[in-house]
Amino acid sequence: MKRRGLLSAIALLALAAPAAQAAETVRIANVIELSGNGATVGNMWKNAVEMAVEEINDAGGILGRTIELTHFDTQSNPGVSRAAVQKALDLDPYVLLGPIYSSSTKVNMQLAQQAGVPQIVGSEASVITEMGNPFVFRTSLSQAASMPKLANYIRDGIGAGSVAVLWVNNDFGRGGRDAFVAEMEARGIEVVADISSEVGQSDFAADVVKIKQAAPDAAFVYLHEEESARFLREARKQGLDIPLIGETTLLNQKVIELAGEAADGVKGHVGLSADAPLPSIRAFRDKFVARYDTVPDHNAIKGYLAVYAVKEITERIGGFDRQAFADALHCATITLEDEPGILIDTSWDRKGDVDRISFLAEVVKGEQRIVGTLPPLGVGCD
Amino acid sequence: MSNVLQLLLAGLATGAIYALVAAGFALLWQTSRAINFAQGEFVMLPAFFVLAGTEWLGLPFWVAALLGLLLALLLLGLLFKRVIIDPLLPQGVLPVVIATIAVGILLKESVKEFYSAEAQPFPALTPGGNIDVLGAVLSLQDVAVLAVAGLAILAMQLFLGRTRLGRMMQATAQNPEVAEILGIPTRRMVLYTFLLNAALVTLASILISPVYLAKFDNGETLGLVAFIAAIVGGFNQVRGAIAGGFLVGVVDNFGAAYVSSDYRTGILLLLLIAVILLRPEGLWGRAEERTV
Amino acid sequence: MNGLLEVSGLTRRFGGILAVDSVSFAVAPGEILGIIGPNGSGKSTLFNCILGQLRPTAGRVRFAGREVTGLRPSLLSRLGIGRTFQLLQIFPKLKVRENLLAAGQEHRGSMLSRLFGAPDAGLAGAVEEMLAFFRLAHLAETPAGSLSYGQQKLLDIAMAFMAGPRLVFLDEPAGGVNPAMLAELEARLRALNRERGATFVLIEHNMEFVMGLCDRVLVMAEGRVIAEGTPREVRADARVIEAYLGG
Amino acid sequence: MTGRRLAAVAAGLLVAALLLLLPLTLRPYGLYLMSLWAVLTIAAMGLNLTLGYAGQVSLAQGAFVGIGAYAAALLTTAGWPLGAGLLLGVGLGLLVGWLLGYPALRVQHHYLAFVTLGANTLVFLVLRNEDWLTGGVYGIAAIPRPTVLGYPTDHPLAFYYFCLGVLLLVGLGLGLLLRSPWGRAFEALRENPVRAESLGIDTRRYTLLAFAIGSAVGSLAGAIYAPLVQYIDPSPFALGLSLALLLMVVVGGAGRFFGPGLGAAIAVLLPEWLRFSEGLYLILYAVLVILVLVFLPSGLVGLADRLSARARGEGR
Amino acid sequence: MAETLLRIEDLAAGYGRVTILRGATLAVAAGAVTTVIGPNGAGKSTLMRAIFGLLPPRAGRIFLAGEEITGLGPRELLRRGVVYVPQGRNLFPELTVRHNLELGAAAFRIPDLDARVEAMLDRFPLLAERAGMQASVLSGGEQKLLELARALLLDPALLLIDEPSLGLSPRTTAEIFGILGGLRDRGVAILMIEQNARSALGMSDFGVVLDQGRVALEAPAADILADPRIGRLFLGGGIG
Repeated sequence: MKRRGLLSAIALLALAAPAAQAAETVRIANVIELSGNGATVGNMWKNAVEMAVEEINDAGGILGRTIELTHFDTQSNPGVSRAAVQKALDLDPYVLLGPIYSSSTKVNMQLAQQAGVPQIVGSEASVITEMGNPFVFRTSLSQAASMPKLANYIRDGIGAGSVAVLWVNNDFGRGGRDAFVAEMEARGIEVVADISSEVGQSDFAADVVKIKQAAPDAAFVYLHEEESARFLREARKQGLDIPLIGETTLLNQKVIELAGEAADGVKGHVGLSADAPLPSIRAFRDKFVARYDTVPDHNAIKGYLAVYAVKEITERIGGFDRQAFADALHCATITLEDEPGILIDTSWDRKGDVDRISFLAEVVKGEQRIVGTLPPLGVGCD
Repeated sequence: MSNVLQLLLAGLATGAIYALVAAGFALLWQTSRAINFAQGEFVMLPAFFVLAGTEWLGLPFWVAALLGLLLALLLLGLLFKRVIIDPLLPQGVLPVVIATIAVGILLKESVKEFYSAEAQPFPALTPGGNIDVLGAVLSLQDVAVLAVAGLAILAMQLFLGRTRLGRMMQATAQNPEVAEILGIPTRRMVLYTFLLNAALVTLASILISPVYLAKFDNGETLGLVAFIAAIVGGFNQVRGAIAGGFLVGVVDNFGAAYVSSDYRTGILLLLLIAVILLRPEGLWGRAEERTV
Repeated sequence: MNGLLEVSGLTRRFGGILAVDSVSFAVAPGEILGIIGPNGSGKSTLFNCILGQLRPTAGRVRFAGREVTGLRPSLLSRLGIGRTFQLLQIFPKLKVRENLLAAGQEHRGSMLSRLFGAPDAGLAGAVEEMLAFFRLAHLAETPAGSLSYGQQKLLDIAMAFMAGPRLVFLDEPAGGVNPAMLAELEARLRALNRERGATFVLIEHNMEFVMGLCDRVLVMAEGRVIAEGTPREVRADARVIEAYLGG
Repeated sequence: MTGRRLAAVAAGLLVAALLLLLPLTLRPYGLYLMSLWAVLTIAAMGLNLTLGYAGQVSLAQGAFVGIGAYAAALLTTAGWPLGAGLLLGVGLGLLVGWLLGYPALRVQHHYLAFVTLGANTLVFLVLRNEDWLTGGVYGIAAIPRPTVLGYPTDHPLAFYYFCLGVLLLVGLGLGLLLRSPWGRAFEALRENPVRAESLGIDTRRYTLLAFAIGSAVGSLAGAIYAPLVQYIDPSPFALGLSLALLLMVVVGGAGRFFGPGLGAAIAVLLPEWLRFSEGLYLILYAVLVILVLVFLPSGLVGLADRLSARARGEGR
Repeated sequence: MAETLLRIEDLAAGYGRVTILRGATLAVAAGAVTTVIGPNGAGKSTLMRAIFGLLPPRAGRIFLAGEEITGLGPRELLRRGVVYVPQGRNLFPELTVRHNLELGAAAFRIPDLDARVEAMLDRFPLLAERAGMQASVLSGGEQKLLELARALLLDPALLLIDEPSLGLSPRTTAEIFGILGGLRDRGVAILMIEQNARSALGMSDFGVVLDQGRVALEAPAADILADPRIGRLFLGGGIG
């Protein structure tokens, strides 16, 4: 029983760590996937965020205040992410960054909303900006925004009259699949096979057989990186010779590395890419490689521009008022002229969704090539 | 038709791996009444031994594979028996179940922490390329998996049935008390089955990782499916477990293709529950004598 | 004979072997019946068939005029048939008092009343009585597992009596009990029989114990009853000696 | 004897004071952890009844937490009070737990572990796939917190006291249950089922009851978990939670009344203590489980008993 | 009395809290058959298991040809020429008859093991006919025969055999006893436990009566057979 008392005493020490905040700093809390399945994407984001913060601090901070950055690990687990956001909010931050996993964001965004803290996330699931939360903002196109672009490409670029959809059965995959199927219906393209697969699924023989049986003109593949690689290998093996179309993940460098030559020929739509033919992105890429010795992915770009968006908007409102920040970021447009750190001209709408140009890409000989640039949807605020 | 054949062949290739893992599982049960809930993680781990050998130490693949086998024999065979099973088995089956669950978590999290949380590409055993079997496609890797796993199962059966040592191990499994009376060093025989299991999971690991990539959480599904295979086939007979492995591989593929991909895992689980309730000794198992 | 228990034509087959072959007998109230026989003569199988552990292949068991063939042990217990086991069976981690309470609780009140603890008050008297009768009172709050073997044996029998059974089957009550304790055990059983009219059926290998305690003895060999009578009669029966000494 | 009782009362008062007063000093994150501890303790107490007291292994407790959470989430988001969700969750837990008990009448030990493990995954698949009812992978958001006796519990501190209150009620109820003849019958079932049956204890019925009640308590925990996190989807209720709950029971001490509370405290707080070695905590936790199994079969509560017994022995 | 091969002094053994053998003293003569009889629970099988090192003795000592073997395990005893055939069925049902036979010596480095197996099969043609079949198909008597043959593979000096007649027909029992008699004639000492007291003592040289864990009588077999107290032993009243 004595032991229990001791436990609680330790608990007290662990839980009640107050944070004194110096007057000349502004705190940004980064709640992100540092371990678990999402460690790769989370660390890309984290590294880029750190790089941006350092640059800004070196240049005098935001409105003269130094950014104090604290990281919290979600362990890629929604429950933990909620605890992490709670812990981050206990520090009374100006803005929250992250997380990337949609399932985590959905669990914790309510907390930030209740605390009135703006939260800039890396998630793509459509539902996040559809719950009427005035404090949540994206850094990348939502599924609702990217699927129309992809659908147009399938209709106009590929000329497909029928498609198969293979998706991973979690909120990411399901969200993408739902948005995609709606766009197909709108364009009169028939979805002839609608196949779910498990997270961590290893054997895709049955899935490929089902696609072959349906004989579509193209297949849309919306899986996580490893499962994408496993699928591509099986598809290559069974000689599935229709265009395989994907979103950002399918064309990711990791997939190319894991799938090898089976990834060649995969086409799709990419929201952000370190290979984008823009001088600002190229410069960012070089800086990142110099500092971390790896090529940044789209998650790095998202984290980097999130920090610069905080700087730009704060300077526009001229103070550190969270409500004013959230109001100002809605319907804001930040161009490279306003702030070069934004890397690519970006607009936010009333719901917190972003709009910007995006790219068509293809995997050629183990490399992602940008083959076209798509204009913004231009929905914005009016 | 070629689709059916395709599913069958793919199911058999995966099933061959399950059979290896399930056979080791059944061996452990037979000789020591030890249930290994970490068997899936046992399959996941050796691939990382090999990767550590090639990536960190710069060893050639085959040397690294040998090193992986040695480490597996040591850690997953000897140490596992001495540290986990020997002290806990006298307390009953349940503590062993719980302890091996903990071992599974330990292995999984250790790989994640000390190697990587990401899936890793793993060197293939064969050159890329496919062969055509009556309209169905088999990759050379699949052929290699089937051939190597088949040979390993055959070799194991020959070893158990045709060598004196193998028969002593069988005797220990079938009736340890009598084996003891005949002077068979039963404790050493039990240790050998742990080593054999370690060798089987290493082989499975090296066969499966080129296709499925090496990842810390691969064991979750693999272990579950191997359990199902062992129980459905027959827990107390290596032959039953092997047959169960192939059956489960095939059922999984056909179930996903023709029944439901949403409930893909559910189909296997229902099969498992049905077998446990209706024929607990397994489809090809031997009914264990029960004393009242 | 007006039987409390009537067994007729009870048969149990294992594969091709008749372990129990058409056994019939009756037990009168207040009687102590011993069942003896060489190893493998079918005594334990007979017990198991009567007591619901094994389903008989053929035959019937009637208890107090009611057919009880193949009923589950818990039902038999609630009808008034108690038993002990060959290797003693207690609840080692429960206290002695809790063992006795557990043994009596299902015989009083309804399932729901048990949830609210109703039977325990009613059982308190019976528990104290058993503790006193078997001289275990000083151990009432001790976990049963830490009692001596002999004390556990007494507890085992006390548990069988907690429900106030009309008939108790004892499977090798003297097995493993040291000679000093054996006398105590015999005295307790005899007292239960004389003072409370308890009826016993027992399997036992210790012949002195059987001959001293039983009113009547049934001899089994190869699944059949080969002799029946008072201990004196049975002891003098040439067939019985043959059965034990073999051909 | 009186000295021991005095020590127990003092320790109890200390714990009660900590549980009541410590939270006043905590920020929302600490309160969240304490609330989570209360919820997990309830779920583990249910499993402790099934596993620790009645000796029936279940690897499906996480699924029952899920059933309770969904029942509460669906009803409260549809405008019903949480009480209705609690009732529905507990009712479903009783029913499904009772059904899950049937395999235990046929098979035991590892077979039972596999059956319940399979059942857990089946429940997960239903929660995920039947999205007409459960919202599927999208989950259920904006789960309101209850108003208890006129007091809203939106504030973390209020909700913590609500959780603590439920924990106390559940603890009281289970404590009474375990001291009743039912509890004795459960223990008899664990200790020696054959003997229990021969004494008139209907082992079939008590086995089913042990599953039903233990599972229903798990569902009750789930029904509080839903308003605690305010958003649920199927993923937390997969096998991992069941395994975690099992380990909590074992580490704390299976069949010990205070075992689950201690086990849950370690599971919740260990990652906090181990912040210096981020990510290592699961590894250390697994090692701790193995050490407890090998060296302390009665869990940490058993260790505390042993230590206090030794201290008294030396004092004399 | 012939030369003593095995001597047991004041041996006690049991299981758990129960002591079954409570200080037994007896001797087994070389080249002779000694049969132990006694009521159930007298400690006969416990005696044999304690001799063969399967149960740790709680007291007492055991000597083989003058050398102390107390507490040695089966492997050491087998090396010293002691073999044990327990009661009941002790084969490996899924192995063939030949392989079951071979396991009688497989655990020891014996260069001519194959030849010994062949020789043993020659000696028991009934087994040779079934050499390739699974042991589970043998009849009860054939199984006992195979167990006996397996025990002989190591050329034992002392055979411990527990209830060979259990579950066998009288004719088969007689055959097994015949084989045991033949072994004795070849110089193998046999310590046997039997329920079939009369026929066992009939073929034995010496008899030992065990009662309540102690030796009640040790005498030439014929004397015991003729003793009228034997019937009482089994039916109560003891012997002393």
